[in-house]
Amino acid sequence: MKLRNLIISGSIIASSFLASVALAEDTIKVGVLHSLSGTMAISETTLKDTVLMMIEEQNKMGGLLGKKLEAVVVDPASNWPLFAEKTRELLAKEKVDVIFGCWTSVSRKSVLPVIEELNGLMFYPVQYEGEESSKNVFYTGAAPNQQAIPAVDYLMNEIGAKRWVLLGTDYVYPRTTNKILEAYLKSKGVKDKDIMINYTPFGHSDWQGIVSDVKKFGSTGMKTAVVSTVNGDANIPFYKELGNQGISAQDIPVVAFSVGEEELSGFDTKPLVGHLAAWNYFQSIESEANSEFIAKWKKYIKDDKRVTNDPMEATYIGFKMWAKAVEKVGTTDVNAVEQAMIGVTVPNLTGGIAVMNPNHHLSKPVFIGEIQDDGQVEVVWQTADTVIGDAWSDFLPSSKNLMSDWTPPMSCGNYDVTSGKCSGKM
Amino acid sequence: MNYPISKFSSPLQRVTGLLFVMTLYVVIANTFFAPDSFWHVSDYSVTLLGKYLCYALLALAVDLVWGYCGILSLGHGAFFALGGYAMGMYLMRQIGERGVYGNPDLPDFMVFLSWDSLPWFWWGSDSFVWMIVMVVLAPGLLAYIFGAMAFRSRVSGVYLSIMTQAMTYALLLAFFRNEMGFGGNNGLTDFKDILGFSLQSSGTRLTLFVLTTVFLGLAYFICHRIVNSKAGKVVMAIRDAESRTRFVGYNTAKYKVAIFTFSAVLAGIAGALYVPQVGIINPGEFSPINSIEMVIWVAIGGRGTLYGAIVGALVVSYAKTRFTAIMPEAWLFALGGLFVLVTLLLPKGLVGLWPTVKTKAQQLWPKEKAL
Amino acid sequence: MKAQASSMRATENLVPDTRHGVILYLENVSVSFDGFKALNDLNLYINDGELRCLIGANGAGKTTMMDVITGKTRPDQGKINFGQQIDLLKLNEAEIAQAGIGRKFQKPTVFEALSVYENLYLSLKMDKGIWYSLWHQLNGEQKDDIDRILAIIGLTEQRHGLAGNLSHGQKQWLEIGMLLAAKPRVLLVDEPVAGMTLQETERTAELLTSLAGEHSVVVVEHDMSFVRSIARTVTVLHQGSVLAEGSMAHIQSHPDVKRVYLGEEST
Amino acid sequence: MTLIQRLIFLMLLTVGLTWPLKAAEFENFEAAIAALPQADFKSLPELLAGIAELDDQRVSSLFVHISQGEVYFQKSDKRVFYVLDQADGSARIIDALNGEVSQDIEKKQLSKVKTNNRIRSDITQLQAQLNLNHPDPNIRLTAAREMLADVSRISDKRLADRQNKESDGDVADILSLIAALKQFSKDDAVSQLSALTQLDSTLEPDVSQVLAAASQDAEHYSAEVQTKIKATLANIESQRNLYSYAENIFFGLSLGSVLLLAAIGLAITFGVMGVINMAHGEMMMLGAYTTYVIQQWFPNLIEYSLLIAVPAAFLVSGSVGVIIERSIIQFLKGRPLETLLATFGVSLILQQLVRTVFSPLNRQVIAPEWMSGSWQINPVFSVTFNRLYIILFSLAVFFMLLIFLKKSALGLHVRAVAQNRDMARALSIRSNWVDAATFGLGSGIAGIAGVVLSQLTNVGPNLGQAYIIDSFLVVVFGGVGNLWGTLVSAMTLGVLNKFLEPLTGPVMASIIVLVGLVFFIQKRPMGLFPQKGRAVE
Repeated sequence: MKLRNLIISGSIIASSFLASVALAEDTIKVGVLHSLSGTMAISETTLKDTVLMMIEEQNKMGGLLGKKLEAVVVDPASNWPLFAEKTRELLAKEKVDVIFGCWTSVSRKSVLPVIEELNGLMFYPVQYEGEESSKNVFYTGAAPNQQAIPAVDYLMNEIGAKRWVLLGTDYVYPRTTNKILEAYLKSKGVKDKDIMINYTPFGHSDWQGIVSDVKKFGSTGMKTAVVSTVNGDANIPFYKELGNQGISAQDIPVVAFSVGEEELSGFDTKPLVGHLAAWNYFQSIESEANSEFIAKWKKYIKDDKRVTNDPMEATYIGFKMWAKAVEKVGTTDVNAVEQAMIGVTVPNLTGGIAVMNPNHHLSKPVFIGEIQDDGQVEVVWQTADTVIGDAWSDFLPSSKNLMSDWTPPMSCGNYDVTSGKCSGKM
Repeated sequence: MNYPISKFSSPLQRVTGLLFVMTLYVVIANTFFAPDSFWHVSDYSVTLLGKYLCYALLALAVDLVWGYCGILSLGHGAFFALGGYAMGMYLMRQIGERGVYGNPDLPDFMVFLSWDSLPWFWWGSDSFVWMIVMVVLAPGLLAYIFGAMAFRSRVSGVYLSIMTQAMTYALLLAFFRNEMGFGGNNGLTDFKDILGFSLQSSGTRLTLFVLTTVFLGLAYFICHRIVNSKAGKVVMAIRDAESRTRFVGYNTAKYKVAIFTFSAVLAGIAGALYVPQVGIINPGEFSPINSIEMVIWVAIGGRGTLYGAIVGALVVSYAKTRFTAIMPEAWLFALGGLFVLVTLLLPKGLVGLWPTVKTKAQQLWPKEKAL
Repeated sequence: MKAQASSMRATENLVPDTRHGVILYLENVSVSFDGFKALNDLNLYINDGELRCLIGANGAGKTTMMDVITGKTRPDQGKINFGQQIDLLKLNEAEIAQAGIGRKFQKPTVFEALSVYENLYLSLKMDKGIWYSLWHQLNGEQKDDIDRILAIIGLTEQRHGLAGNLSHGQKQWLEIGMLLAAKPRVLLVDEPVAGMTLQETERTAELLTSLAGEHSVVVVEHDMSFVRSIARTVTVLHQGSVLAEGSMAHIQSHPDVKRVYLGEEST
Repeated sequence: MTLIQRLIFLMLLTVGLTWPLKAAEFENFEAAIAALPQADFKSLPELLAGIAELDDQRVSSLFVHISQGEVYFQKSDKRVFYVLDQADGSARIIDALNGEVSQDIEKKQLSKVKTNNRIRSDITQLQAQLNLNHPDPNIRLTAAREMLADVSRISDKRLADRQNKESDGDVADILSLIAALKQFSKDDAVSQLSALTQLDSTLEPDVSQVLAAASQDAEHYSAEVQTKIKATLANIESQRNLYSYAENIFFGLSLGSVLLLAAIGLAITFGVMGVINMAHGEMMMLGAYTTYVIQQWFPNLIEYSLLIAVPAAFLVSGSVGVIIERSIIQFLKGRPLETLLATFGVSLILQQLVRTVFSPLNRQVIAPEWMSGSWQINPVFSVTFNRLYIILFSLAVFFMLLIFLKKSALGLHVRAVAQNRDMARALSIRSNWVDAATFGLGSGIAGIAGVVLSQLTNVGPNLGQAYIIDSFLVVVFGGVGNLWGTLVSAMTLGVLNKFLEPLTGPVMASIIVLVGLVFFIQKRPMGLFPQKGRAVE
């Protein structure tokens, strides 16, 4: 009996030895922290493949600083504490130089303390609620002002929407986005009774009642629009119900921030035609860089039907920027790369130039598109210029005084302009 | 499950002894050996081991009710999570002004949901003592109320299992709600320090790890005493023939409520120790799948033996860590296969394998054994 | 120790008052399951210290009667008293058992994962609260009790073996031993000799007869020769109520019994 | 234009019903078509308004094609074509001017005339004008309804003309509503009051909007009229409430029927065999993927795909079930809780298998035409076809299963084994075979549930997970081993959920139902319909 216990605890201890044996370092290690199983695998697997494709391409061009890039892929399995554990594994055990990863806000929040503690570097490629700026994270997805606000502007000015339904899954991103939108709409003179807010649980699949409520809300004669921050899995049943209850995009247009080409590829898009999506990238946008990227992707994934989407472009931009910054400073040292990142530019796939701002967010163009019956999204409107990602929303009372600037002398992610203090500094 | 434990008191000494040796070793190896030394145990490994041991404590709790009392709880994750939330609330308040919005009282998520003041149930959350009270009270009370209702009205078997599952599922949904005041889906995170010690320093980590082993050892000792006491025999009698036990004169509902509540408190303590080590607590811990996994640890280790539960938790967690790193695309095959094979081939779990191995070993190397 | 005190007090209050010589009163008891009347206005009195045999065809309500006395089934109407003053309908199974009514089931049920010794240990008459059980150690007197019972039931050698490994007959004996350990005032014994060898049956008959006097014993049995060998008073149940009661000879000559039994045999 | 008309017109403008102010002028259809390729989102509305003025047969079909997104022009010579995609992937290309099918033009050479929501909704309004005289009464009905939103768009004379000619009852009803609304907008109390009596019984939302607006307008509607308006509105409101009650019940039944389908297979494996099958959800997932595969294999038979998928899914999930039973569950007889663990392992394996074979992405399952749309019972109450069919289908499955278990030899054997395995074996029923068949049957029905779910939700590896807990709750609530209990419990939970939802929101509704269930089981530890008899204990 003693022996058995010994063997088991021995094997645990032995493995931790193995963990601590440092490997000879002749490659640059890139950590890939995307869920490959569990609920988020649907979205995140694609990003893992994108990073691998980028690494392969970079290696074909001779790697970085004369070294090959080596991907370290782990599976945090859509389990948030496991995200923290895997980050620690990547940084402490595998000693990766950079991590590309996370999709959900909670996974990012889970990873954040670890990555700050161990001074790692992470690129986060998904649109999110903002209200964050970490020294160790670069946010290449859209902040609310790069997606939600332009979309509402479009509906208000071009479509003439007067009544608003804000539908969301009950978690931080929709909550925050809707708070921002509510404040924004009110600042534009929309009354309380013309705003309906509704939250549903994750994976909500029975939309009959809510869609019927939306229909009633929209039958007052005033043009009604739905702003949807409904998350991934719940979207299909939602749109199906819309279609079945006969709500077309002409009656009540729905603009979604979480529905892109990839999600659409799993839909029967017939009932969706004309509904809107707001992103910083669409596959349908014609440019040389984009067609080249699409071709490369289809070849890499060996599937002619696979689509590209916004988080993939965000990953692409993040990767290119990181590579550029590393070349610039000639090292993968986190502090050096972090400083070098600010101001780095990379051409967008849709034309124009993406710039990394001192608040670790990108400047990007914003597109509004209508969903077509082939699952693609046709641009119907775009911002005249790129929009600077705003880490702290101006429409929330708690954050309107905060700003982020990681260049000296400020070097602070949440500087309070009224008190002149950098809150959260130890 | 024929384990006449009463005759062997030695597993107690073995398990506590091993825990002690391991703790001592980890402490020395982590503190005194150079990081590049072969003998060094990294902070990463310390935290990981600490996490495993929290799971082991949790498995112990599940085994106590399932293995000894026959109550298959598919809701122990709820008690674990409640203990975790109690700890998380305290840690959240310790952040104080260092939150991103610099609000001295309100946690960040409340600030950006524009709340003005703490909800009533956060009262006292900045006190360490209150936190300890809550770690025990929250899961204990829930288990007591649930148990008192269920066991009095003699809900048993699958009905009980499904009800515990419904309980944790309802809590999962409730904690997902942002209005609940527990941070919604994101839960509680970004902790800074505990009792003034930084959670990021390796000293604190090591202390937490040592504390976990101490609690595990203590819990093992108490559980061992319980199952070997007369009350423990009664509990086993309930498992095998509940109505007979009643006719012998025992109020079985009371015994079940007591053991269920005690087990929930253990699970809560495990949760409280887990949170500062992994740095986050969120509603995902309430997920029914998690609770099923706990049962599986016990089944794999060997139900009805306290050390089996510990072994099961360690082996499965370790396998998960390794598999997700070695074969990220296929680890579910391996894990699923493991579950199937163990239930099919090893009804007594891994520790049930031991007698066979011992006999084989004695046949092969009779002399070596004599040494 | 407060729990201990309170439960001791509870047990003390449960001493039956048998000044009228009757220990168990069942008056006008009816039970029905989905319209089927298992007990129909049953009246039965068991005297203190007597050995009573209950016979009756399948479905006559024998087991239901035991269920009703031990609290497993609640009657739709009627009164069940233990002694003059204890209303059994207000107590639950465990309390009834603690008050001194022991029961042996038709199918032997012992705690298979525990040893023979532990089975008896759990059955000893003592405070059965949790807190008390948690700290309890056997004292000399209790050990003697167990040893004595082990000798009576002939399982001294198997004392540390698991109860699950016993033979069918041995399990029956163990269960009787468990009853004895509880020192009950009333023993309800359901088909004690089913599956026993002739020798075992004889020993059981001896044992049950020796118990009467100190305890009241109610035996339900199909084996008529066994009943004849032990019975002083026999009660015949039919369709949930008492058909006849009296000595074995009286019963055998009773016209109703004849009619019912012959009538039933002919269908 | 009267003052009122002008007011309404202004009001409509402000609320954003975009009626083009300017219309381009064209000589003829050919000239208009030639202008199409140059148009962009801004100029297209004017251009279309201009086209609508033309008296040409071809206008209507042009509008239809534009709103379908089927209008293209050749990049080289700007000729305009309609491109109709065929089911086999090819396209029929038709010249917009002469309607001839062109054989020599590839779709690649063409470029699409882009439209957006605004243009499509313009077209709908323009079409309404044209379609009021359409020979098809259904199209006339839609057009008339569209008119109802703004009755000023149709002149009194044209309306009267139309009313005289109208043969269809439904359309005539709408037309008289239009007439009543027109009368209501007149500035004299008598006409207003007489119009109100006509508007009293209608549920058209457009009418109640006009009434609601009028009730705020003391200037044009006298106090007497106001009282009448309020009474009318209250009447409409109470009717609406009645229908929304009916709607809730329908939603509840439809949710209940989904729960029923998901749970009924479990009721068999769990209730009859005592196996806690955690892989039950994955059996549904397999059924849903079967639907996907069928649609991939027979792209021409989308309309029939579900009919093919039902037996196919039954076979696929059923045989997987049999394999699981033979390879795992039969070795776990009498250890029900351990079947939970083993089948949980199986569910992990199946999920990952699907992820490996089909990729982790959701797969697209197309809804056949007959499954989409809704049955408009009245203007405020409609029933979606897919939900309706699902309710009927789930009941059909339920009763077929019931009859099967009651009448067939296998059903008899299943029940015999469930009640007393040893006795059944003694009667030379091959209990092993019966077990495999039972498990296969339960799994097969789960597969059928998967086909239905593919019409409602995502077809992805996590599909099963979402339903497994609910399924168990339904079975336990109803009483294990009782199929009728499962039916009642599924429908009760569904309706309860839907009645709570408007009061508390969907999340709280689920929580309340769950907590209620926990309390219920304390009261009735064996569910709604407990199994009876001695054998239970």
